[in-house]
Amino acid sequence: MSLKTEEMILNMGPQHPSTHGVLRLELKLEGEIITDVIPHIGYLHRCFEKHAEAMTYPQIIPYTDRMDYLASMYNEFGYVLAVEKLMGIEVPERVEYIRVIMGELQRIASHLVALGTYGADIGAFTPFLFCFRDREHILHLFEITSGARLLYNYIWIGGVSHDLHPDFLRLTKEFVDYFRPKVKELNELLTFNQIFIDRTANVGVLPAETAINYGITGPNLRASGVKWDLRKDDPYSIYDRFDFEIPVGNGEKGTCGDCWDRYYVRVKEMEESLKIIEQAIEQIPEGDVTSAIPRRVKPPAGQVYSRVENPRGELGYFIISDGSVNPKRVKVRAPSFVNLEVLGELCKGHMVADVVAILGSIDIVLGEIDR
Amino acid sequence: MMYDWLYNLTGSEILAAVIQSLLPLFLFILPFALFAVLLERKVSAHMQDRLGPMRVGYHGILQTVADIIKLVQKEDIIARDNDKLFFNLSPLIVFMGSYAAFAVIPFSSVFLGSNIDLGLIFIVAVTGLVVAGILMGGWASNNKYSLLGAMRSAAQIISYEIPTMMIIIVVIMLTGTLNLYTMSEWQTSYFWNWLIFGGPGFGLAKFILIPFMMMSALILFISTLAEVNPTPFDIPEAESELVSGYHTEYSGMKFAMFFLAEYANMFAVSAILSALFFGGFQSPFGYLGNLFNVPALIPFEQFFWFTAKGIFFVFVQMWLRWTLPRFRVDQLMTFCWKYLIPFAFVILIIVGLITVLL
Amino acid sequence: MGLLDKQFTDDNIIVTKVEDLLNWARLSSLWQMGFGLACCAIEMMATSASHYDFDRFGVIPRPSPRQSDVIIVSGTVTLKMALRVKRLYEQMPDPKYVISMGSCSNCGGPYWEHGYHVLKGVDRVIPVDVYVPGCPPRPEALLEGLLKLQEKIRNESLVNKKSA
Amino acid sequence: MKDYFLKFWQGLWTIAIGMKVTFKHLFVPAVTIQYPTEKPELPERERNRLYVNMDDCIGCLQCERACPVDCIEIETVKAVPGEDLGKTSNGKKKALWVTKFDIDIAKCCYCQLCVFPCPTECIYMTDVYEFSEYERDNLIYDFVTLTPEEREEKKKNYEEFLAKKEAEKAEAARKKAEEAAKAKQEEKKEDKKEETKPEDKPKDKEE
Amino acid sequence: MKTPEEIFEALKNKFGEAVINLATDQPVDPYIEVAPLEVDKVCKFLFEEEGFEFNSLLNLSGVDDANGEKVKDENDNDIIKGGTLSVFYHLESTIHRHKIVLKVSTDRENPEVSSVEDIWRTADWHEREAYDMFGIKFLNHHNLIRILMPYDWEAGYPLRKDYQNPEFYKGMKVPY
Repeated sequence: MSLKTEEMILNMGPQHPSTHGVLRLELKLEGEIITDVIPHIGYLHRCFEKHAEAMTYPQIIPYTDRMDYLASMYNEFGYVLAVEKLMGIEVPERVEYIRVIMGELQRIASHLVALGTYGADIGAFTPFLFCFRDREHILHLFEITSGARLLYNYIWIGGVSHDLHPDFLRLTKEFVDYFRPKVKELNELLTFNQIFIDRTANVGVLPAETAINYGITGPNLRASGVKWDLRKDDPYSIYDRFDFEIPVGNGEKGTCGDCWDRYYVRVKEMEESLKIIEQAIEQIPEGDVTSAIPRRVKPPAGQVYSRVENPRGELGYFIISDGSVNPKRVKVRAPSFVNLEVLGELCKGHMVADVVAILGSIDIVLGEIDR
Repeated sequence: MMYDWLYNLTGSEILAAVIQSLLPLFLFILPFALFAVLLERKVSAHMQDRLGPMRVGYHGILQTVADIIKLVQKEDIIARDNDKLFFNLSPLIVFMGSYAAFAVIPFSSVFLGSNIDLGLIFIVAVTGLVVAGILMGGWASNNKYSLLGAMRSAAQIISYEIPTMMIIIVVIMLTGTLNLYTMSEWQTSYFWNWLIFGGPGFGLAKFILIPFMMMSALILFISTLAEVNPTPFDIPEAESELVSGYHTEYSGMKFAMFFLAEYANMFAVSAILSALFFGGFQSPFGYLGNLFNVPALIPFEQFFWFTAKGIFFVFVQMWLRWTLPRFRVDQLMTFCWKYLIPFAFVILIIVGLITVLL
Repeated sequence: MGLLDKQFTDDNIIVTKVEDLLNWARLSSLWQMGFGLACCAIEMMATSASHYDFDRFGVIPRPSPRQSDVIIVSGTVTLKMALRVKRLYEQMPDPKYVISMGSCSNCGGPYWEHGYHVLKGVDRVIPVDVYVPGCPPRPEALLEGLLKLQEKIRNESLVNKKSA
Repeated sequence: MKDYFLKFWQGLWTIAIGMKVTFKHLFVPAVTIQYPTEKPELPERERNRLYVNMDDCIGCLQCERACPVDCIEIETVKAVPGEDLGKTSNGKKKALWVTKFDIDIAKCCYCQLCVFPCPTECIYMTDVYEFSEYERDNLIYDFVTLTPEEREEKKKNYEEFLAKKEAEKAEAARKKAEEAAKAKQEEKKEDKKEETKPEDKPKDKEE
Repeated sequence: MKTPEEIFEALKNKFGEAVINLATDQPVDPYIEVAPLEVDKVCKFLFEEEGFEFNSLLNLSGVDDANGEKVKDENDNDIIKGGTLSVFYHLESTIHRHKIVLKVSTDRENPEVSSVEDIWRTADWHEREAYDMFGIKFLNHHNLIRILMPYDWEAGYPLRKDYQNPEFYKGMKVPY
């Protein structure tokens, strides 16, 4: 006599402690086991592309900040590279170094939030607060230079808005030395904790081929063993001058490409970013940062697709300009938008608690998904 | 003791018995629960390099008083298609279940709820009642998350009662009595006479027993902890998965009852553990009363040592709560069935052999 | 308000004394509903982190609307989300307050002109008690908004409800 | 069997390390800044509330054009030649009365794009962050230093000035038209004598 | 590593008139124009062919070319009649490390493009977004519904240049 179990639909609704913002997951459950997950997005659709068509090129930069609000320095970096590629502007050396330092600091800050909220999703609340405490130091660095804590409008087309603060380099050096033991402490507290390993190893395994077919990029792709990082494979700006490794998941605690690998790749990436920042601080030349900023930005008619390695994956800007001051169309290839599609496939056969673990490990930001 | 004194004060047995069993509740446990909420927030704050409640009274002392008065003012929402009877009954049963356990725990040689011989069995039975309350609450809130939370908590509490029972049998084998009061008396005052160090009296048995007693104390602590749902085991009200488990739909005073019941349970667990293994109200270094031969001082000293041990174990629970991530439901079950029960079983057999041979 | 729905006729000493106590209790334990929408949610999380510590004011993030007193609308309220915000507000038990945090929830913020999917201000859906400007507001600005809300609760009176 | 005990031992060991970390942090002093009592000192490039120093503002509308959110509304009135509007701090002569300059700080996205193009640097961002309100409308700041009557009066006397100029222009035009008409009458008198093309002359007069 | 010209030659002689031309006039990257209803065959070929193996679709974006003529409709807001909507495909091969851009243009009145969803799974949401924003219907897409806008939004397709805001949506005033 087979027990007739009727499928239960559970809505992890737009307001839920662990959906990283406003994402609705429609889970089809058999008891606790999940048969299907359908993500519903669009709860934070703020019409970025419509705004981009109504603004001049420099005025779009504050809006690019608000797309992936955890890594806004890198959004500006990507957008500005695209426009400079279209207009063929050469940027002074000092600006390139400032952009790399700011980008890597932003990568550490974004990973800290990702790891902190991931710990909170699994249940450990203390690492969440440790990560935010360390992140405050980075926010202070951004604040003394650009004036804002979270959304900066700092990197402009052809340069940066302010030169570095006089004691910025000293404070960054201090931060790098302060932060290395803190990563070790985070590892002790969470990464190698047996309960955490049980909760994340062999959960949500993403094989390499499906990752590439789904267009997954960033730490999620590298955790599945594919060594693909735009800073090395399609170098932009001056990343080819620094030597740093690309951490790749190798199934240390479970199969390769599971939640634990995605988490651990981000921890090692933070250490790599620290190395880049140290090298950049030594080699930064002097010079004027606002010399190459054009008075009026009026690119020639044409289209460009340029991409950068955002902390969440490959962030691409596709800009079509018709020669006037406003762009005709700006399409953003948001990494989280593409990474979220694979959630349905990853969660089949897992339990409700695992959906939270898998969603946390993909590390999505809703501002970027809904644009 | 307290009962006779109350008896000749009031003249009727029933009144004396009622007052005697109510005393631990109002005099000690309710104020302790209020204090424990504040202690939890302060401990968790300082563990996370922050300060915790500061602005309400000096260093946040009145914080929980403010919480309770605010919860009294809150609107008591009962949704239209809730199961009214069970919805209102559930917090009462959970509150009752966790507070009834204190009737049997000896606070000090003089001050004791009710000195019944079946102490331990009564405690296990009453904490079993909490499961019924949680199931009622989960079912009656007519909310998918609460139902999931209630199902999980039923599985968890019932399966963790088995290791608790096994360890209690081990303790009974050694002490020969179920009555908590005689058990505390038996472990006389100096700490090497405590059961965790093999109980009073010298001899080969005591030294062989020590490792097993430590293991069984650990297992008892873990399994009674699992019945009270702090973080490593807080699957029923898993904040990040099930919104807040079975008490999602509760607001106002009903939620306050769940809230206080949880903290009372925390103290109950640590009181049982200290009564069984750490000599209940016995002081580790003998009594000042005997030193200055003022016998009236002893009950107060015992009461002090009892609360000191209780608060220490409550602190250990909070310490665990703010460090460890959360189990998944099936891992919780495998941990209980594949690790705790086999270990408890092995200890049961070995201690049985020791008591028979030596 | 739950237990005290009865109408009071006039202000006498007992009422004002009890009133201060009730107001003090309500304002010193405002349980916030953990409800973040966009960039302001990150600043709200930073406020409850170690550097600025919401817990000092007695504010705990509660996951479910049933146990929360104040809903901090932090981020852009889009049309699709506005219905949910309204339902969440209705699910909260009665003495409830709303802090609208950030330009987007104050009046649509940077998206007021071309945002076809953005609700121009959360006050079109739920009544707002305190508007905290900023994009995103600093954690101290949010704390100052909370202090303003506490001031408002302090001089609320039982007799004429929600007069302040 | 071996990994059964190994996992049990590893579980206990890693939990113990984790607890050591949190216990160590019990004695680390808290990093909290107690906001209402100790206010943090902010860096000087801080970007919070906008402030406009009105006596430097020459009403050039640069900031209004640069703002992506269009939250600055400015109305200016040309000054009547006789009036003296005083000088800006760096000595530039002011020519426009600014009768309306309000910034809707609720809409502002604090991006500082308006500060850079300002020729006299009169609009800049202060580090005041405590300005939350109970009413949404108090967030619309009006920076003009003139009282409302003065603004009306400025507008009024500019209209009068315009009207006066119109009147003069109209008069001048009328005078010119009369001379032209007189000149035409003399020509007509001579033409009547010579009687050449009569039909095109009336056409000129009608234009 | 194949240059766009080689790819264009290979496609030209494989598909003939389905592949229209290789536009290299505008700055930065050249793109190949493909007929709208054959785009899935071209992409299948590019995905499986030995020398190409474009195994990752970077980006699929709808564009409103707004090249129709402006005309006033009944309540005097201008509507673009005629003209085309186009879709850009950015493909890349992680094996050979080369990239190519395809462009497809359909007419504005009933835009139809065949879906590439079964070749690259990531195209599923990109196409739904293009449908949601521009109204481009992707043939045999398994679940073509709106993705960003509310599911019951009937006030047209927002990213078209001639989009007008509806006055009310479920009792909430939309314009400021």
